[in-house]
Amino acid sequence: MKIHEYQAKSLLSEFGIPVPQGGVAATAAEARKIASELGGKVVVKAQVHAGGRGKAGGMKVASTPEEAAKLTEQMIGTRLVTHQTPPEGVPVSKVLVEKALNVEREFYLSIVVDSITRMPVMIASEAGGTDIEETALVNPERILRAYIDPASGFQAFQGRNLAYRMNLNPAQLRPATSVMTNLYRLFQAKDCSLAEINPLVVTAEGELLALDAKLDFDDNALFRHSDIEQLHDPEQEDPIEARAHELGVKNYVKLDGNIGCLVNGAGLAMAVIDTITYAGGSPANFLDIGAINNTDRVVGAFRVFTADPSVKAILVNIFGGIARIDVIARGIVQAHEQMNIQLPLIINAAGTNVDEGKRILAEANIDFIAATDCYDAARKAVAAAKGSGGRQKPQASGNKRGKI
Amino acid sequence: MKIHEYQAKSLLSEFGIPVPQGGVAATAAEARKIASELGGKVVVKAQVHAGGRGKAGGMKVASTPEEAAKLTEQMIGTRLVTHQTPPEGVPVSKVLVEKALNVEREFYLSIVVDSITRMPVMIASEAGGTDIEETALVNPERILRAYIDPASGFQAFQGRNLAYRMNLNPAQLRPATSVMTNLYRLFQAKDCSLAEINPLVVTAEGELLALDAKLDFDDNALFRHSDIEQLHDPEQEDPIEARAHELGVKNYVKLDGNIGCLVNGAGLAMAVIDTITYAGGSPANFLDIGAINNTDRVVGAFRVFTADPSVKAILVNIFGGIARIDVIARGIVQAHEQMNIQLPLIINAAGTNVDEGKRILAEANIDFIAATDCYDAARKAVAAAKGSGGRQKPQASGNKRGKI
Amino acid sequence: MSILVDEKTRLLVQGITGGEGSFQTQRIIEYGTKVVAGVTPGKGGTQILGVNVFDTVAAAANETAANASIIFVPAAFAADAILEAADAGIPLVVCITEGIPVSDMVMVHAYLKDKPTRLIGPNCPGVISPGKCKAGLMVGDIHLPGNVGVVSRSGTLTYEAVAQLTSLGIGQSTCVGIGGDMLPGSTFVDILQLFQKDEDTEAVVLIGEIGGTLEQQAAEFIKEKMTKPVVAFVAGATAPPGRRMGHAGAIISGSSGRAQEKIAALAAAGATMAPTNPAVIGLTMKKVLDEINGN
Amino acid sequence: MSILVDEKTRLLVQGITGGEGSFQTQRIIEYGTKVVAGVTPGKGGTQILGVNVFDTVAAAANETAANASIIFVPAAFAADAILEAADAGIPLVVCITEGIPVSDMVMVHAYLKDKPTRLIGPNCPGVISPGKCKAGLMVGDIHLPGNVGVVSRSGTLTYEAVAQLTSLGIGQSTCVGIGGDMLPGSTFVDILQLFQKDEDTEAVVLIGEIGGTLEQQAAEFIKEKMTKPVVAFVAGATAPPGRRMGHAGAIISGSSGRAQEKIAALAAAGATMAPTNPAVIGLTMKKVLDEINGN
Repeated sequence: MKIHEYQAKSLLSEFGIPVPQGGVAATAAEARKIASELGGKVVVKAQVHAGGRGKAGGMKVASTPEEAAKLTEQMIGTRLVTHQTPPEGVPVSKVLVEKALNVEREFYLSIVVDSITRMPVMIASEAGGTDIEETALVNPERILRAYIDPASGFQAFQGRNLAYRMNLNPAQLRPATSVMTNLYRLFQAKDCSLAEINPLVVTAEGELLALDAKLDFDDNALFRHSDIEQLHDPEQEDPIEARAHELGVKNYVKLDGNIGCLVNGAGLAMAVIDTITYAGGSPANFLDIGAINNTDRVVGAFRVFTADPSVKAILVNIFGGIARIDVIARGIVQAHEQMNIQLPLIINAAGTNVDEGKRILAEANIDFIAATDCYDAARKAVAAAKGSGGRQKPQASGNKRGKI
Repeated sequence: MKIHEYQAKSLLSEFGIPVPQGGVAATAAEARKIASELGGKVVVKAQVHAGGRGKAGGMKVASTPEEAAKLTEQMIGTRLVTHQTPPEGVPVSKVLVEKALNVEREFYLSIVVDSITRMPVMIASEAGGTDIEETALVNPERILRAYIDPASGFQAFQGRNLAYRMNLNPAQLRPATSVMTNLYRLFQAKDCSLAEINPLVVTAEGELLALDAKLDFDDNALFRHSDIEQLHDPEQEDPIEARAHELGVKNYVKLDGNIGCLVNGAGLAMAVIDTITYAGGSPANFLDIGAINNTDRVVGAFRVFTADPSVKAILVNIFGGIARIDVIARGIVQAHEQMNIQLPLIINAAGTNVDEGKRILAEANIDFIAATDCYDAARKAVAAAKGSGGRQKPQASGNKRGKI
Repeated sequence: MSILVDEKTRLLVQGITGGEGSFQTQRIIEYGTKVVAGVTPGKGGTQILGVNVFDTVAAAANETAANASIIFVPAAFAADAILEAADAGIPLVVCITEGIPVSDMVMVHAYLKDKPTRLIGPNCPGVISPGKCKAGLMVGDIHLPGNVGVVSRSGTLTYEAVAQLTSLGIGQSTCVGIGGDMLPGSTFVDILQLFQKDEDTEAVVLIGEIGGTLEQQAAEFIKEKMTKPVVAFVAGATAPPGRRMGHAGAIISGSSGRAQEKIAALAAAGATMAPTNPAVIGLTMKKVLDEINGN
Repeated sequence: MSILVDEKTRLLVQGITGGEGSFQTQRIIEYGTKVVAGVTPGKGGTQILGVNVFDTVAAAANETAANASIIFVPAAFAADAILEAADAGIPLVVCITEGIPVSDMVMVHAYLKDKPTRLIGPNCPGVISPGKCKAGLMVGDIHLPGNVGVVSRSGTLTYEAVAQLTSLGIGQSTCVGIGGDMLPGSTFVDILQLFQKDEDTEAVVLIGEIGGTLEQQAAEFIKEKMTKPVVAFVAGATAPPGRRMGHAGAIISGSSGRAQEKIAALAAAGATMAPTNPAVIGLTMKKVLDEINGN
């Protein structure tokens, strides 16, 4: 789960990491008030779940409270498009108004879990700021790592070693170590999947502060962090994904094609979208229906397909192991009862209770195109999506059309 | 560092461990008020840093608030003598007034650090209550242990295993596990050296509560627990030990003999008290002066000796390694300048700057008996302590008496 | 022979009285697996599906000499269940549970480091040695006893591959789902090592996916140590970076974890890559076996 | 030969610029020990006593090839200093610092478990191989090069014993203070193992005290593995139970840790017990050596 910068900074602050003075505003008036309280130059920062704001106009300096109000007015209610957002951008509902700093140096700091050592790792670099990804590629030796033994936690000496190798000056060894120690405490306490400060800055006055911060959380651990769960902002999600999650379709990722995919198993779902692409088509989504024994998620998935105007055909690919084909079939029938589905439907199914599934679909008189394997299904779905043009039923072509 | 039962229970409660309802009282009126608020039978428990209160009359049941007040009046201001206190007992300044429970079963639970595995260990027994020490000797198989990997902490399964082996009933598996988990959290968070609940009781109503509790803390870790340090009650200490600690003589233990010992090094100090005993005498204390480079602790030690009426002779045994004999000598001179010391003084000293030390004592004209080694010193101290009778100077007998 | 589980496996089921646990246990018993005990705290002394239930794994292991455990307990309690099994000395633990927090698994790995217990999963379909023992969710009847080992991060994709193998008459020695999590208990390398040593395994199917570097590590092992042929397939070549594809471990972050790099590494290590269509994994293995056997 | 430290020891001093650190370093250098670096965070690039100071142990070890470290940093930071040395790959760490919290040492032991670093101390006088290298606080000139190893939980009691040995003409191979804490980095057994292997050590003096079971473990090792004679002394036979005798580890709790049991165990294991008077430890060893040499 992602949260906004202002929320992340409030958590950093709670864990003893210095952040710039500032406040969050949803209106021009609020921004004016904050800016005048701060005094001097301020920075107005659009609060969106995406990086690359600076280059996209989502971060601007204001010299007066009036200017801060004006900038806020211009940002709020718009959609910000950065290299990390979908083409339509993400909505800006709040801005963070912060005192402008005299930045002298920019560092990078983050914690993730390393899958090879199976330990958290503190990643640090002297080359902080917007170009950290390039640095990682071009000068990987400038990216420093300290692995954190879970038995002992992050140790002060690791902080000093990193700070020393980042060429921080002696007076900054201790505050930098303290920032790292506290960032690890936060990472642990709140089950972060990423805790990133970029840039961590040293000001002309010698202060060390988190100028920007990003905290992502382990979805699987949210059950023990209701405080974090409350920070969730569904506005920042793709509306179709948000709708899918509301409908209980958790493993759903919106893609930019036109074939809706309902698959059981994440690996198989990935293979299906690969296969569609190789067959010359383009999937509208990744969807792992999971191991289900009720029909609601199937109906939910069909609801998502019909709500998504880009979907021109639906491909159902189920290998019945844990999931039972009869349950899937019943879900498909219920979906057709509840919705007016005019999209061509391609089904490749095998495994547990497949005959019962066939019987159910036949009894309900559902139109669909049967496929012999995953590639056959993909090929037929691509053809159907092209043929259908819009929301019309596909006409029998060379396809083996089944009615059961 | 030790704390009172009522303080320990307040910490347990803070960490989510159920304790009986109650309150602490320093006067009969306070006790009456608490008892009437609690209603029904109450237990009045003297708050002292020592076990064995029950058998010593420090724990009594009152049926009415009036009775509670009366019992409180009888206890406050007295000294309680138990098998764990010195013969003169410890003062009672407060009582804990608690709601009486219908106890059905009594269990034992504690955490200490195990020196062999170098891990904390949860110790549990079905045979809780006052006889736990006997159980440990007679039926050691009834004492259960679960070692706690510091990397993972105390795990719920360990709690279930212990609870199962303690024959708790199924409904109590979860609350017992929760008590253990929370006790470990407390042990860790506050740097306990001992966290003990004895007895942990199950009431007739099926509730699990800590009926009595003892928390000791690692003195070396108090620097990071100012909240715990504030709970220190110097009244409960031996007044001479308290005086010693005030004077900066930290490694001081009061014993019941009459030879005051000033030694550097804990091992040597132990050997010196052993040697005094073997020589037929009796040490008044264990005192490790430590590796010192100032004279204050020496003066402090002499102040403790002169304040202790049982001390009849002083034995100084110093092996100058880190500690320098000249510093010790200067301390002895200063002590004689500041106090009227009439006790026989036996010195066995060797090592760093011994000649300078001799010169200093000689110049200051300090009377003392020189010894050739530790056993010789002990023998002479025993003779001197016997000979001196009271606070008189020893007379030359067969002893080689030195003046330098 | 086979790896991990066989006729001698005495399986204990943690979470046997739960919905999923009892449903799957029934099918596991039906397959012929010796289920010797179940564990559900607080339900010790009862029976379910003819299996005795114990309060703790220690008590169950003590009474039944169980030598493997399968875990169906909810995610919030699963890490504790793994540790409980390891502490009781169970040598093989198969954790089916999906959705265990990453920090719990960091702790589990630290705890297991010096212990002899092997963990398979979590978030996995389990292990089957066809005809001998099933400690997992897979449908038994698509499997055929034989000499091809299968190891995979994905459940249904494995079923696909196994069904293809079986329909081509190619049996399996053991099929292992290592699971789709970021920090699996056993990696491809761990399982390849076992297959390499196993006399009854002639060739191996490896099914990988995007995210992490398990496939690259496998490639290195195949290159250096593996003498048996490996057929490999990697899913997710067209997945967008930065999005989690269902599995916690299936996410391309930064430059690492892309399918293209995994495919290149495996191919360079000498694995035979199944083409981009998962429907031909079986056929690819058939060709490899035919070549070995001189057909 | 000798154990732990010798002519090849290249010592690094953590906390070299502190009062105690610099005072002791001066005496260590005077004894002839090669002090190759000092470490004080924030003082990198300076010099003290002719020794270069670095900000981190890693940087110091990298530049100077230090192979041992002695730690004088305050108790609150000492655990971190031990870990820093271990992380930098220093094979021998001698921690002088007294008063480290027990929970810090629990963590240190967990961290060191799989690492090759040997820790001596904390709360110890250090190690000396007379005539070769001193990494500790002991007064150098009471020592004499020779063939008796000394290992002890107590500092000044060791000086007593060493002074006696030296005055009787009995030299020492190495003298090791394992420290008076409850959780010492190295135990009697660890050091006895080294002495047993060391060609230049003919016999060993072991000085124990009340509290814990280190002496009992030593007795077991002496009985099972030790072929060299051991003279032992245990302090605290008259100490009252439940009171801490200066050392954190010197406390009799319950039935364990009493001197009588330790003495009995050591005697039963074949160690020659020095009588209750510490003044005759040297003489006891002399008798043992005379017997060996047929005098």
